[in-house]
Amino acid sequence: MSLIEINGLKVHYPIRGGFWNRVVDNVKAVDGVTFDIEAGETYGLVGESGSGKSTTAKAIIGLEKATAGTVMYKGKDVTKGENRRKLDYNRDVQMIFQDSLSSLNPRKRIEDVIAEPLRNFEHLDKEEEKLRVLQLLDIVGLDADALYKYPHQFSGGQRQRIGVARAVATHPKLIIADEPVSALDLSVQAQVLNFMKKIQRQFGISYLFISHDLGVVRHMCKNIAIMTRGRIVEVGTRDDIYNNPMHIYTKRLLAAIPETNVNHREAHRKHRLEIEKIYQEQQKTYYDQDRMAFPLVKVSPTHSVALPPELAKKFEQQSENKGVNV
Amino acid sequence: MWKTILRRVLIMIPELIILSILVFLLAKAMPGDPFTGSINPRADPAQIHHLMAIHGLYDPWYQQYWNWVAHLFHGDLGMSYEYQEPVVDLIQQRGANTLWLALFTMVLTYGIGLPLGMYAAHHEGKLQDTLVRVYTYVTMSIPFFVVLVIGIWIFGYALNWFPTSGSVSAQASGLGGTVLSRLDHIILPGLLGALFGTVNIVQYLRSEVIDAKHSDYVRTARSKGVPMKDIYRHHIFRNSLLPIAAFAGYSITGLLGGSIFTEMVFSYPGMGLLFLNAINFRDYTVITALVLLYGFLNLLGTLLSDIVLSIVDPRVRVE
Amino acid sequence: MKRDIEDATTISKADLAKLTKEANEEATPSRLKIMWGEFKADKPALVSLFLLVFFILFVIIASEFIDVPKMMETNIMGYYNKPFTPDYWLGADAGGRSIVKELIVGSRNSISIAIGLTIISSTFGICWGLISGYYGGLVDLAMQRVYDFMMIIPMLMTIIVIVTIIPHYNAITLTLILSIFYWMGTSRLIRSRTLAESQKDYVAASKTSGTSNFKIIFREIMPNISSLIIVDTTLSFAENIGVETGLSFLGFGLPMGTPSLGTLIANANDPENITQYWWTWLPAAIEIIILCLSISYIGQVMRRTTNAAQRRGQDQK
Amino acid sequence: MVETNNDQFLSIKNVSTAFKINGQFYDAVSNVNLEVKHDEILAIVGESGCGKSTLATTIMGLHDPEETKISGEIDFEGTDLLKLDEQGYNKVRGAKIGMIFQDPLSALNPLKRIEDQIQEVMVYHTKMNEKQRHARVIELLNQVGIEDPERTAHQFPHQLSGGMRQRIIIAIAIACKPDLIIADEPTTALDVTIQAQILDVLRDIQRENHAGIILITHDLGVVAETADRVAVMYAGQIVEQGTASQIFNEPKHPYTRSLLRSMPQRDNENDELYVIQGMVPSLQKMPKAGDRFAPRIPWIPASAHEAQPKMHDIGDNHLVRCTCYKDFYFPDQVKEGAGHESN
Amino acid sequence: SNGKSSESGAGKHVSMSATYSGPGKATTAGNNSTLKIAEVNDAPFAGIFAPTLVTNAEDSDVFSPGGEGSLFNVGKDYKIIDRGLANQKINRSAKTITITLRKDAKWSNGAKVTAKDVEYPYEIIGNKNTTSQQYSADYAAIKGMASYHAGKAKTISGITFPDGQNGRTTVIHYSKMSPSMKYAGNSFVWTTVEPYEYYKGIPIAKLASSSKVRKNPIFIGPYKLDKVVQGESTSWSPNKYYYGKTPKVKHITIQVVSTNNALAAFKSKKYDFVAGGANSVMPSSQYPKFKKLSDYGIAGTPSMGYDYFGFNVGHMDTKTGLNVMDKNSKMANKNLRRAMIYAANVNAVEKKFGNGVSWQANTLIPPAFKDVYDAKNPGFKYNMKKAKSLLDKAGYKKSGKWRTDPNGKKLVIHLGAMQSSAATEAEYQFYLQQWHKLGLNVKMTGGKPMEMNSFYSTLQKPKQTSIDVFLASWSLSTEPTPTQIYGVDAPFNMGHFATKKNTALMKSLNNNKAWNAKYRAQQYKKWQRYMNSQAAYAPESFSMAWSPVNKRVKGYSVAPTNNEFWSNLSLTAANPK
Ligand SMILES: Nc1ncnc2c1ncn2[C@@H]1O[C@H](COP(=O)(O)OP(=O)(O)OP(=O)(O)O)[C@@H](O)[C@H]1O
Ligand SMILES: Nc1ncnc2c1ncn2[C@@H]1O[C@H](COP(=O)(O)OP(=O)(O)OP(=O)(O)O)[C@@H](O)[C@H]1O
Ligand SMILES: [Mg+2]
Ligand SMILES: [Mg+2]
Repeated sequence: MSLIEINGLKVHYPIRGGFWNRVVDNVKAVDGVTFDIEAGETYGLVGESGSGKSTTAKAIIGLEKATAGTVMYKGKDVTKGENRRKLDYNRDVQMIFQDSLSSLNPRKRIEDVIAEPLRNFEHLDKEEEKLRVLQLLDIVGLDADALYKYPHQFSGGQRQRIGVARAVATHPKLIIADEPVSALDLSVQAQVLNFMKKIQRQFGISYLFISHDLGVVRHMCKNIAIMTRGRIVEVGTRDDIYNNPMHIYTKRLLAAIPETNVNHREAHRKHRLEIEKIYQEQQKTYYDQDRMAFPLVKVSPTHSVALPPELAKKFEQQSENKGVNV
Repeated sequence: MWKTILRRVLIMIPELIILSILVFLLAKAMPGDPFTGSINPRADPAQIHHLMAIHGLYDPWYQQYWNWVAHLFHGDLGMSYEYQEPVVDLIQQRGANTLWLALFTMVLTYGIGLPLGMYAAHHEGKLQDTLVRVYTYVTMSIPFFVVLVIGIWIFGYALNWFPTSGSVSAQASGLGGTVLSRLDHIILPGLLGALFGTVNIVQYLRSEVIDAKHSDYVRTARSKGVPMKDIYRHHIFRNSLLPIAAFAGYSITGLLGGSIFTEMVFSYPGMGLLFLNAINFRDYTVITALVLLYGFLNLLGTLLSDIVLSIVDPRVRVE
Repeated sequence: MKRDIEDATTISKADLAKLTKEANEEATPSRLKIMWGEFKADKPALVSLFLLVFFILFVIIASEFIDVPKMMETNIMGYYNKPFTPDYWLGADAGGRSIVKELIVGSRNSISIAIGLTIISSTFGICWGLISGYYGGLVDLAMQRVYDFMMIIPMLMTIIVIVTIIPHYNAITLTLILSIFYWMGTSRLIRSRTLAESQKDYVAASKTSGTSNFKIIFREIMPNISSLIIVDTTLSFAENIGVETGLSFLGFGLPMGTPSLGTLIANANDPENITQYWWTWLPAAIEIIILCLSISYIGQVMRRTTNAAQRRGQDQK
Repeated sequence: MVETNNDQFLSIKNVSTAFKINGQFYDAVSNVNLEVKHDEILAIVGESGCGKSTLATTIMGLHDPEETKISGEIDFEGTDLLKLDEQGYNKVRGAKIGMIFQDPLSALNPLKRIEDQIQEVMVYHTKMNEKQRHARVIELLNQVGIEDPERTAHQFPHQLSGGMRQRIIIAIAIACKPDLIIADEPTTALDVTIQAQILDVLRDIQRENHAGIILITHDLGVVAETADRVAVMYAGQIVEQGTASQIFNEPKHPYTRSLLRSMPQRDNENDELYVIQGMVPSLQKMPKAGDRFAPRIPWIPASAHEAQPKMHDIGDNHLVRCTCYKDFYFPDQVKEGAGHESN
Repeated sequence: SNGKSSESGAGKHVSMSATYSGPGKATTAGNNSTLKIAEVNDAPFAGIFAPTLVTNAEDSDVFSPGGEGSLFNVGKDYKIIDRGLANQKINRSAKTITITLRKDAKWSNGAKVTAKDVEYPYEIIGNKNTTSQQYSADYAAIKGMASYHAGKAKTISGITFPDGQNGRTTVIHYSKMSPSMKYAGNSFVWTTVEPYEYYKGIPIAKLASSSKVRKNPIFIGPYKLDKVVQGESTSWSPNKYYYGKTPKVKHITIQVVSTNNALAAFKSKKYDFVAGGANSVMPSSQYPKFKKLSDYGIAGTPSMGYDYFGFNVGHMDTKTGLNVMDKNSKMANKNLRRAMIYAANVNAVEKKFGNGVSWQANTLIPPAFKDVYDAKNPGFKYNMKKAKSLLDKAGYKKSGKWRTDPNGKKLVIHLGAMQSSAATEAEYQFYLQQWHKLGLNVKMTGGKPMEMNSFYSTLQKPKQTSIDVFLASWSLSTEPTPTQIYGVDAPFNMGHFATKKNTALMKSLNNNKAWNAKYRAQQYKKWQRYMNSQAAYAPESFSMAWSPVNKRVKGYSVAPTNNEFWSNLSLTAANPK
């Protein structure tokens, strides 16, 4: 059984307008997202800016109210507040944020930052608590002298590791990492990614890893979902996505990744422009009249794509399994 | 745009209604009545009761309120008991005086405050800047009325440069003479008021200009090869003046509040002085009308600010 | 799972004392200390601070030794006694009352009102702003309507009307009345900062750590805007000293017989008094100016301190 | 690749820029030598805080003279920019050198229409009339790939998306067909797809105008895709310089090599990423002498470093600072398995 | 302006001349210039010119060059004499008064003054919907007035015009006659005219707000109004239709100046003198400073008002409208009251603050009324010993710090007084201290002086216990009959003092015998002595009505007999010197 199952999740923000300031429309930030995360895996969520990645993450963890859909955890729907409380859900699911500075309260010492979830979920005495904090610091490779310092006294990479320490404090089963390294320099990014992997190995944590950097995602994740305009357009293993992208959007995204091999850059560029051309041409077919993606269709046991109806029919006939519908 | 304004106006209505009820009840709760106070040796108390009855002062409050509102819609704010005159007329006379003074003060305030604030910001950190800031600190630390009193003493009495009471000289004749005389009467209070008003503007503008000076779009303009003085003109001032422009509407509140002090010290027959007198005479109709009017003006001020802001700032402009 | 953490690290209970010591050595000084350091670096501000603290203490203690009803008794023989005489260091007012004593007791009264007003209105304004800004949505909308309404009320006029209504008003009722009208500025400031602050990830982090809203508001967000609160409170304290004096000047402040800086300065509403009996009002006016100046000076220093802190905050190290 | 004609029109000689911090001047850029030719893209890479932007703004002459101390020579088409007065500089800025900034939202005046902001640069550097300027604005907007130029010209910055805004900034920078375009992290705030488009636009423009471009970035991918020549900066100094293929195919300096190695790549999917130990010292703590990168490769003996590291030409204009590159090896390359874990 | 002091009442006071004439001769330049008069008042004037509708002194003051509509000239003691706008003839047996206008009486717009103009004020005052506050019970003595006042009759039947409405004669028929009718300011005969023709068509209820009353009023006096700046100033020039002496000064302006600014304004020579004449209310505290102004002389006359102590000794029966004394009230004991006055040491206060223009009063009739004022009355000279013994005798024994009432119960007395200046505040405190010395626990009602409105609304309640003793002032009209304040049915009898003897004494002031001036004066003095013996109301202070007058002014006189105040003025220079 999966650790957590997200089913048809929708988050709509009302747009107010008109004379009486009524709700005239919705921003469909997340519009029917379905995927499962297995225990101990890193699940990648990729998409361009504004595609609804963060909103999905927030809805899963309960920071944002879901408009529709369910998030099943231990057989209960945790989009409901009382279920979250009953399950101590926020002890099992933690979050790492993109902006390490803003995610650490600048007025709190590191000890208090890391101890915050401990104080809420595990009622340790003062000594035990301090010990735990020290241990956590050690795990993320920080010295004990960090204990009474303030967040701004650390570098971006160190801060991000403090964020990891806080997230790990309550032995979570799942950590949602929303672009944990996109604000970091290359070498620092490597540091944080290494730690995340290490901790995962040690504690068997699952990650929902959100990023728009396909290089990083490839490095981190086994399963990947590509999102655009609030919907998932393609889900699959790393191999499926990188070697056999089927949705036009995925292809375009992959083509846009800068190639570090200088020698092929003209070829790469040509390839990208070709894809771009195809994308412009086929946009109409790959999205419905509301410019939304179509429902997902299973093209292989691990690989689902939001194909246009004509193409989808082909695959539906091939596989007895129905596509995971939105 | 018009819709936004209209919506704002609609929101104003309940605020005005609540304000009017509040004001009315407060006025009613004041001790004494407008007639008993005027202890005329020949006034007959029976006559006073009679007058109270005529004016409906024995009715329950909601009925009095309702009557008052009904009259309000006919542009009738009632009669001033003290002045034996329709409140509307009274406020028209006094309101004009206050309006002139307020307008003049405002013109002076901005006329002095804007250059001063820019000057300080332009010379950020230098002696000139320090001097301006010392001026703002000191002015801010002296209560307004102390400045008024000292001002009237020095320039009104000791130096005898300006008249010390009234809004126009009794001797002034002709249109030109009257206008000049009126101006003569508001120069000193206007200047003193402006002395105070500028403090906010100077501080605000100074920090706005300094912020703008270090902003990215100024850097962009510099990289375009625009000379600094043109950058000041086209970018920095323009962008810094925006919040100030919006501030103008809100400053009405301050001006009106200050008018009570100014008019008292300068015996300037405006609405502020009228209010103080009305309080002493328990002239309810005048009190209610004035508080309501001032509230309404405050409301207009905020509305004005919002509108100005939505006109000058494309970011909040609503199509 | 608990064992996992211990497994993954070599740190055990035995190391606790040693590590704590290490940490303590490297501990960053608290903000209070930083602020204090900032004051020490700025001599005029330090002088202002001492002056203010000393003055407030002096006034409070000294006025304990003054028999106020007796002091307020008239001695018509001392009518406008000149200053610098043995009985009247700073002269006397129309009632033959010693200006020095009135000044001391008056300062105590005025400062108490200002302090009371600042505490009440700031506390209210801060809570209002925090709650309104944190919850947002409908709560915010409703609270903003109230705020809007309060803003359009002509404050001075309404206060005057209320003061004339209340039959037996005194320093406390006056403070309460004033408090009704002096929280809005603070609340607006706090609200807008809270609004910005609640968007920050550390709030989200606290929520996901299971911290209650109440705690988030007062333990997480409030400390972060504490510099703003301190600066605002200091500056409004300076402003609030002026409020009472203004009302007293108009004749609607403290009742006669309760000395205050305002009633003393109100002696200056007669141009003749200004020059001839200058000692009746000038000391109070000077005192207010000095008080307000030093308070705003202190406020400025605090503002600078917090700015520096922000700059430091952006540094990597 | 385009033929580069060999006329160097910008040569930066021994430029240092120091900032005043607590009354003392500290070098943020020290002794930088660079050349830019027509039709070429010179990329400057390096981690955050190494002085890339400082160098760019030094070329543009945008530093506050009271807060900075600049020395050296910036020879631009025969004149030393550093000797120009404000008036003289204003003739160069915008006209001959255009600059593109990182944050496209704050770099545009929120209260001015796009059209006015683009026109402004022409007002000061051309004799075009209003009509001609408008025509040019439309032309420029087309050039940077904006679909509905007439409409966009009348809009305000907040009404545009990040990618569009960045295009506007580019339009401003190229409005007067400058010889040199300095692009300071033009795509960092953007998505990959938009980033690719912007880079395309930049390259097209360069071809059209025969301009030289200084492209500042910390994204090695971007460099690899676009740059003709690359300068790698570390702690205010250039540590390696060469053509793109020299830098990516045969990196020499330990810093360059470490950087390339810490990138997640197809072939290290399941490995640990390489981590450069330690951190860049802050300006005040920068060592005055010696190799600035030495503390971060402690396993290389001090003897391998030069006392006063110099740039060495190792052939084909491939420049490397310090001789240590000769002795450099990664720690895991000797002792198998025992990977060095940085702090 | 002489500094000599004289004794009148219980205190010393300056005696000043009612007239002032600056040095030098009047010049044409002077007379052609503008006479600048200050109306010292803290509020703008309301701007009602219509003697029947005026409610405050400022309005009368600023319109006074217009003659205030006065019908009669007055002589000594404000007795009505001939040669004014009209003459008055009293016919006691027919119970009529005949008012005959002079032949050349004209309004400032040239219209004739008619008999209807004499009658019209009665219609305004008595009208059911009037805004006038002048109606009082005495007017009911005019036949037909009661039913007109009740709205039952359209006209007042008791006022007739023997030679027609446009003639010169008006006859008023009374149901009873009073000797007070001989004096201006009595409450039977209204002593001004109103221009009926001019006002015709304006409902009486709307008269006060009409522009004919406020903006373009017409006058019968020496000057006509050129301009009125509402609330601030009036400007005048000679009225060519004036029947009397031609005025010499060509322009007059009267401008409002606040009390606080007055001295400074005079110092900078902005004004020639203060408006109000015999009613001027310049504060006594400023007198010494004004006296020091070298370019100004001081002229004044005893004021018609006085300050008094009142004691709450009863209540008003709301059914009968009569005041009733309560034997058990706290202040019922007259020795307690007398002791308090004796102990108050008013003299000390007045010496300190009165500056000689306000002084301790000895009776309840001010010295302005020379004939009836009891100058010999000793009043309540400070005598603490006597005060103490009075209390001891009456059984107010000390128990601890304070005296108790004769029954041994705790006694706390509340003083009610109005907020005013710092000096009056000091005064109240001083009285409290004096009473504390006497052993009485006297406190201020509410702990502080009361705001004027609360003060009067408390006192005028039919029954109240929050004020036991109060300080108030009263101003008489030019006719001194005291029934409106001390009468058994008088609402202003706020201490509710009512004895048979008082009623009888006051009746005797205006009974048939009182047509004899000597008898009347004698009864007045008797009444004054009686009031002091009861001490339910006790005199506090008298004062002078005075004004600084600039050196350039000649012919300034506020003597009551100067019926041509304005025409007698002339100027020696073009500006105040
Ligand atoms: N509170 C909100 N009210 C209205 N719209 C919102 C709100 N929050 C997010 N949105 C909109 O929802 C969409 C998805 O936002 P989200 O932050 O989830 O995107 P994202 O994929 O995380 O983008 P990024 O890569 O920029 O972080 C965006 O179009 C955004 O404008
Ligand atoms: N005005 C200034 N005053 C003092 N120090 C400054 C100033 N501007 C930059 N610095 C410092 O100079 C160094 C170089 O800064 P610069 O902005 O050039 O780096 P960068 O390479 O552009 O970094 P990034 O990739 O973050 O943009 C940094 O350590 C920075 O802190
Ligand atoms: Mg996001
Ligand atoms: Mg940079």
